[in-house]
Amino acid sequence: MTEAECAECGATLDLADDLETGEIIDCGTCGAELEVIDVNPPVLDRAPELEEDWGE
Amino acid sequence: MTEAECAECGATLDLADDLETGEIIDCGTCGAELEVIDVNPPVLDRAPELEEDWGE
Amino acid sequence: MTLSAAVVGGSGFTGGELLRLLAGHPEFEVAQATSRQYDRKTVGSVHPNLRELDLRFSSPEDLDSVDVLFAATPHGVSMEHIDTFQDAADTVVDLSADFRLQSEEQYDEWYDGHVAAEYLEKSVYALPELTRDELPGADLIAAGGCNATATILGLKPLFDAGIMNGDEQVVVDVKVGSSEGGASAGKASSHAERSGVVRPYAPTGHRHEAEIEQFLGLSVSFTVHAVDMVRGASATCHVFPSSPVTKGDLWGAYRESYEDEPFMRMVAGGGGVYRYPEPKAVAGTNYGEVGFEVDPANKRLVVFSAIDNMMKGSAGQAVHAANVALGLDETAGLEFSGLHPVGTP
Amino acid sequence: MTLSAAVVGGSGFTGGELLRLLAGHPEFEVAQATSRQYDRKTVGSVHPNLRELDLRFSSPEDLDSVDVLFAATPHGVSMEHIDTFQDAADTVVDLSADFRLQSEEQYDEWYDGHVAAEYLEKSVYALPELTRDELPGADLIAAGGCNATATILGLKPLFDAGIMNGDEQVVVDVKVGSSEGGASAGKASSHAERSGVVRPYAPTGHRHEAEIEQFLGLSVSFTVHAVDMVRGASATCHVFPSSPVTKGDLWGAYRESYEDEPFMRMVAGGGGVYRYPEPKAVAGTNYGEVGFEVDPANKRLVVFSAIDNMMKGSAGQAVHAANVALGLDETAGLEFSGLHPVGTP
Amino acid sequence: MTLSAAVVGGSGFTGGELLRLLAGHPEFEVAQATSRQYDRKTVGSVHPNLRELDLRFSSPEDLDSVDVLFAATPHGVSMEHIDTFQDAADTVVDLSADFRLQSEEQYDEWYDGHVAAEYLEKSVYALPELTRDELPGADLIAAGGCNATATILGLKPLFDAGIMNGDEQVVVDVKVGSSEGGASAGKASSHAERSGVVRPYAPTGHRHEAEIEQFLGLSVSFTVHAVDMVRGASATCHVFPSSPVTKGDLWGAYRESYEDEPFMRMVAGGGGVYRYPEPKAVAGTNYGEVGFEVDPANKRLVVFSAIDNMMKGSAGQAVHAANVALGLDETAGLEFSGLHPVGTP
Amino acid sequence: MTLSAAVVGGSGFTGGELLRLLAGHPEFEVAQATSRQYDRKTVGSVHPNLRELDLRFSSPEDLDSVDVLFAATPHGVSMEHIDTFQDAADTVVDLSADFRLQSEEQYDEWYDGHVAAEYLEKSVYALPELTRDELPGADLIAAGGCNATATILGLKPLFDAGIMNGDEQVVVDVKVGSSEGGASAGKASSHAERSGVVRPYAPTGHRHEAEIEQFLGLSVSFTVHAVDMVRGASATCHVFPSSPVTKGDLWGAYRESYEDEPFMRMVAGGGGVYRYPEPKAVAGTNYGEVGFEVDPANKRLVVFSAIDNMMKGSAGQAVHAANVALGLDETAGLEFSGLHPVGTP
Ligand SMILES: NC(=O)c1ccc[n+]([C@@H]2O[C@H](COP(=O)([O-])OP(=O)(O)OC[C@H]3O[C@@H](n4cnc5c(N)ncnc54)[C@H](OP(=O)(O)O)[C@@H]3O)[C@@H](O)[C@H]2O)c1
Ligand SMILES: NC(=O)c1ccc[n+]([C@@H]2O[C@H](COP(=O)([O-])OP(=O)(O)OC[C@H]3O[C@@H](n4cnc5c(N)ncnc54)[C@H](OP(=O)(O)O)[C@@H]3O)[C@@H](O)[C@H]2O)c1
Ligand SMILES: NC(=O)c1ccc[n+]([C@@H]2O[C@H](COP(=O)([O-])OP(=O)(O)OC[C@H]3O[C@@H](n4cnc5c(N)ncnc54)[C@H](OP(=O)(O)O)[C@@H]3O)[C@@H](O)[C@H]2O)c1
Ligand SMILES: NC(=O)c1ccc[n+]([C@@H]2O[C@H](COP(=O)([O-])OP(=O)(O)OC[C@H]3O[C@@H](n4cnc5c(N)ncnc54)[C@H](OP(=O)(O)O)[C@@H]3O)[C@@H](O)[C@H]2O)c1
Ligand SMILES: [Zn+2]
Ligand SMILES: [Zn+2]
Repeated sequence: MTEAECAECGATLDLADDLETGEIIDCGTCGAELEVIDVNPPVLDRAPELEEDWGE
Repeated sequence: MTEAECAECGATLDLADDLETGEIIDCGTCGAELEVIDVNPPVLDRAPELEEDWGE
Repeated sequence: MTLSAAVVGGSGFTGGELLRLLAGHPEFEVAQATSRQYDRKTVGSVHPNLRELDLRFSSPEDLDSVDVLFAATPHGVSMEHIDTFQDAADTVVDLSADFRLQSEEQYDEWYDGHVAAEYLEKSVYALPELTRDELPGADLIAAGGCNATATILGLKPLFDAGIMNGDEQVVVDVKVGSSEGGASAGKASSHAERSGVVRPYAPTGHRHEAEIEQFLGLSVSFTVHAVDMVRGASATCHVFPSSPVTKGDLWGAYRESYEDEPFMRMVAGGGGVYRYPEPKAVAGTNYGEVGFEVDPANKRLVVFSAIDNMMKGSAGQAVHAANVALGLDETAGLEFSGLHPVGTP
Repeated sequence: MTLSAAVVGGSGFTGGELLRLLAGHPEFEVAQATSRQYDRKTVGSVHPNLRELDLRFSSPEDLDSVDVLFAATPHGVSMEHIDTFQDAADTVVDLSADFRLQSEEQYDEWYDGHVAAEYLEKSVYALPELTRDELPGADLIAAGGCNATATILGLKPLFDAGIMNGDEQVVVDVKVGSSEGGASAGKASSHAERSGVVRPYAPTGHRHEAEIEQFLGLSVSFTVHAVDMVRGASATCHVFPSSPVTKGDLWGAYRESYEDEPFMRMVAGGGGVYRYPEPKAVAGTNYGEVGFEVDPANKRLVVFSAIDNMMKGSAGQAVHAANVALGLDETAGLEFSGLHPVGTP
Repeated sequence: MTLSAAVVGGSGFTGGELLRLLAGHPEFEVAQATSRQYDRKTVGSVHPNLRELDLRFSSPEDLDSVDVLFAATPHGVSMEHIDTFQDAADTVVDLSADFRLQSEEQYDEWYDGHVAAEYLEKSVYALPELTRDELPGADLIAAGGCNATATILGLKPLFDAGIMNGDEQVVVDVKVGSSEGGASAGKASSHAERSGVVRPYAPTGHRHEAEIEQFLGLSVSFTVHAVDMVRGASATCHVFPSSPVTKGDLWGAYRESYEDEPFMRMVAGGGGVYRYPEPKAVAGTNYGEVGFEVDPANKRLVVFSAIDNMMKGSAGQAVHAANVALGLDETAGLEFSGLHPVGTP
Repeated sequence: MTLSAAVVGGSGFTGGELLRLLAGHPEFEVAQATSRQYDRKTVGSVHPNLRELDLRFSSPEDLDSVDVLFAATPHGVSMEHIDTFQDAADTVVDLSADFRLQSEEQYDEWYDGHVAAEYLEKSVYALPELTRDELPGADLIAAGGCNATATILGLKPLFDAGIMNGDEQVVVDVKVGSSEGGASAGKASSHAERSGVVRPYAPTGHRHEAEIEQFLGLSVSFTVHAVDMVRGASATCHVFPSSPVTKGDLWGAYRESYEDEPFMRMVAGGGGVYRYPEPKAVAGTNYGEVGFEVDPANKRLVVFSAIDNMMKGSAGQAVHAANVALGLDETAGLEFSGLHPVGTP
């Protein structure tokens, strides 16, 4: 397990070891979808939003 | 506490001591509304239904 | 003693319900929840009521070794993976129809061909009101169909008491909520189309007839309507018994069968607003409500029963059965008694 | 030619519906709407869809002289005032059960004693699909019960075609909306309690059985459930015919009976989201939808029918009958075809 | 005179509404309805309220030549096909956002790049309460956004009367039904997920702000919530005017602006159950309801407005505008006044 | 240790909720539930979810001596009986507005005259997120108003963090369910009229403004809408802060205030279907959800919060406060985490 900081809310995320670049995970605190930009050390950035997915 | 049998479902009801004739109570098992016909010993009979109370 | 549990199909509706129940269960600890679509995402991102659960979905390809594995996958998935499931866990509880019927012939009559038919006669149907004695120690437990459960619970006391013997004509008219269709909804299940319907979605030939026939030895005329609720299944059984029956006879029969059952409520007349079984009164709970009325003019009995399809009709029944199978307190993790008032759960 | 119309009970649910229909009707002009509670208030203060109508309620004590008087009052009111009504108008259309049955005996069997029984045999039942030939010139027209209407419309073609003769066993399982209870709702009809129910509100012995028996010569096992909608009645008739019937036979029968009916739609299978009758598809309209399916395994037919209880089931039926009775265009004022999508009307 | 009409996107929600309105319109005849998915299927197979319409969908590739073409397609489609549309019809009415804004700059600010920007300044916004004078003879008419329409109708009288000038702080809190999302619903719009929500679906930055700014010269703080209804948009505008206003001033302003408008109702206090604008009171109709209240303690006005998003908010507005553009009776085909009672349309 | 508890007003909505919570609470035993209307009837006859509770209502005239008395009566009842209540129990928790405000002046400004004003300054407001330190040992606890609670929970972190100081302009637009009106519903609350509404029921001047002002020192522009749900209150606070704030600042503020709170969830964007606070996600629970978004173009923050009015908004808050007051485990009896999916609870 490694750690990284959520780009949205600043919470600390526990990350799996086999994380891959480009993967999208969500923050357990704020739910933001985060893209893995780099793995060693891990860097996360906000993933592009898919507004249109979401009804209306 | 005295006991009486529900006229609807046959379950045994625990009755308060200060029960009065004419009072309506409901059975805890079947929910039937029962009228106290006599108090000593207690006798219960089905209370007249108020269908129209009940929507539609 | 804490038992570890896995839920395969944890992102689905009944899988989420299992996770909720297991997370709140005094004897279980959730070790794993699988999802292919949401692999690595938090469970709370799919099930907002489980945001407090510190768990991420993982792939069904990598199953942990656990004490109990619950499978909440579509029909056909469990039968394909049953050997893997049994390798991963001593006790497997399946929520699909894959192991509900006892013989390959029965299965073929109603479904499409079984790839693990050898398990059919070993599996135990989960409904404890029906199979309490067979559950202790069972390896493979098959939770019942929700509509079948509602119907069986409604009619069983009449068989127990000899009021029915299986030759009667019986019409079962069922009303169900949208969660019965699972999380992968099509156009007909969109809010705009599905709201407010009284939609005859299985006019005839519903597969749950098979389970009813297996357990009650009764062939029923079954019709299912979708109505505007999310949770709930309500079955109205119109029964034409061979000899006249009184309301008192019925109370006798139902009290005999259910008075000591921890999850059965009898509601048959009486006063107040809730005089007969009502799905919203049991929403979120493992309770089943049954009620009845006689119609002498038509030589008919009417039996009503109401359950939450996701609880007594699947996930709750599954946990209840696991409790019995593993010798735990029967009601552990299933104590929630429901809400009042409540809208359209 | 413009005919003047009065609505007694104009503040109620079906009274409001009559006002809406008459206000939009090319041949009618609304002269009066009565209410005791809202005397002198604007009609729009009760019925927000009628704010454009420049009319105030007046007392039922002072009836104007009009061409047609519609009475939308609770059971028992019309029979008391029928002479006054007939003095006020040449044609009286009553929406209550007071004049639906043809004899005092029938009435006494199902209701409580009639004070104007001499009118029973003179009155004509409003449903034009049943009584079109008797309506022209009728003085007293009795609109049918909504649940009876749904049932009769569903089963009538089977009688017309000789598939049924009245000896069959028939279970009718009905689902209805809250407007059936009228505007004076009690505790059981509050939003909090009534939302989301599948409430068996008439488990047995519903009075509409009388109308069905009168017109079809059939005794039915009738059970009515309240479900979460405001408008709509959906009847599912489970019929056990004496000899086997095919889906083709059914199509033949229903087309024969209804192909030329302006307000009947046949919906029986097919594709898309709406495959069987659906109350929300006819909400606000005078249409009735009927559909059917065969269940050879159980020697059963299932017939579905759906109406708007306030339209085809009362106010719409009343206006339709008045159109026929007065020689107007049958569909005048009743052209609204309904909405799609629509939620839970 | 009968005008021929085509609906491109006839299988969608607003396309279906257009077909319903045009089929019931005294001056129009529906010549064509397009759909790619349902090509050759009957219109009634998608829109159950239009089963009586004897028409099949055809491909948008083969457009007939008609008097008026209505386009009810997603954003971006009309701008691509506008030349074809104008070849097919003298009058084009577009329901999308493609031609609502007047300049390419505005469009680029809120949307993604326009491929037919030369039409932007020629098009006329459909809302007759705003543009009645520009509509006669217009070639290209752009129906407004539903949430923008609700807001503009609510605030316009305050500008007309000089109570607002565009510098005020205004919060607009909108509640909308699921039909706003159109017929191609995703997971978030399934019945199980979408039922019962109060979902902030556009917390900030909704594109309809652009239309409001264009017509009122006002920048608004806009937030949209999805609530449990299918039809309806309700906008609550919280306005902080620069000088104090009385309720009497407001009545004066709104009566001045709307007293002669055939489709505007003022509902602001009073008695009964319906005291302020209510979407269900206008469901299925082309009416807009507006109301208001003053809050001296907070130096605030509150303005409520309610429309049916599929009618006044799109298809009804489009037909209304076409009526004005073509010199027809303004209310032709739009007379339906709505239902009472009605559930959650 | 088991504490005895009484509920005065046990037949009402929040009274029933208290009974449910106390019956499932590890440290409480329900000794008494009062009702005048249902005196001697079983609690289960009114609250169908409590059929397992072996208890009958008794008269509020004869109060048992208990450890804790909860009063769930309409405004004005508790102040009249407060001495009797305090005689009967060491700890009194009142759910009405009678003891929420701290001074008679405040009370008179918003309500009608207090008959036991001497208790006002002694009582402690129940909301533990606000008053946790004052609760231990309190004799008289006043549970907050549901709409006030939703608002205060939403805005408090902004004050804690110095983002707000009380001078800001704030619009609070609230959406609530029908259970807020209690069990004695009038005509406007009937199912037919109340279904599907977006009804501005308190356009201005709602009394809960008083509590907000008392605790936050903030005057808010408050408007409340009734929407179609039974349980739930959702507050959208539109805030215009004096200096710009980023989403990161907000996360910092809310995490600081709520990260360790057992019943607060932060939901502010992210993926999935549930991206912002949603009443149905907390229905039946004591959780509060808060979320937020920034709108730089309008110099606005939008804060969303959602609670179950009968739980966090009253009965749950009351039990939570009692837990704190009596030194019990803070979450005891309040662990239910809610349902997914769920319709319109
Ligand atoms: N809903 C009810 O009321 C109800 C009642 C009684 C019985 N049941 C039965 O319970 C089962 C689950 O129903 P549901 O309503 O919960 O369905 P659902 O919501 O559609 O969920 C299905 C779950 O299975 C997973 N899944 C699908 N295909 C899979 C595969 N090939 N391998 C591994 N995982 C797979 C899905 O997740 P991913 O696709 O992300 O992997 C999802 O988590 C069904 O057999 C159903 O008949 C349901
Ligand atoms: N609702 C349905 O779906 C439906 C369907 C089929 C048939 N029906 C029948 O239609 C009739 C009306 O039903 P509804 O649902 O419209 O009822 P409702 O909403 O309760 O309205 C009853 C109306 O009658 C008036 N009224 C009551 N008592 C009266 C009296 N003694 N004298 C004069 N006016 C009186 C009431 O107004 P005031 O009290 O202000 O005078 C009110 O306008 C009933 O007979 C019902 O069985 C209803
Ligand atoms: N719904 C509302 O309340 C509302 C309110 C105001 C404005 N609007 C606007 O009205 C328009 C239609 O909305 P809606 O809700 O009716 O949408 P919808 O239900 O999704 O319908 C879209 C229609 O367009 C057709 N279509 C899609 N892509 C097409 C293409 N490339 N070429 C030709 N036809 C295409 C679809 O049919 P096929 O895919 O079968 O061809 C369908 O008939 C949108 O621009 C929307 O923003 C809607
Ligand atoms: N509903 C909510 O969401 C909510 C939220 C926050 C706060 N509150 C507050 O909680 C309190 C209760 O609200 P509710 O919604 O539960 O109301 P409710 O459903 O109307 O119940 C009121 C209860 O009080 C009893 N009662 C009424 N008058 C009484 C009297 N004079 N003496 C003794 N008992 C009396 C009633 O029973 P009998 O008439 O049979 O005696 C009933 O049990 C109110 O003060 C309300 O403002 C409610
Ligand atoms: Zn985060
Ligand atoms: Zn009993």
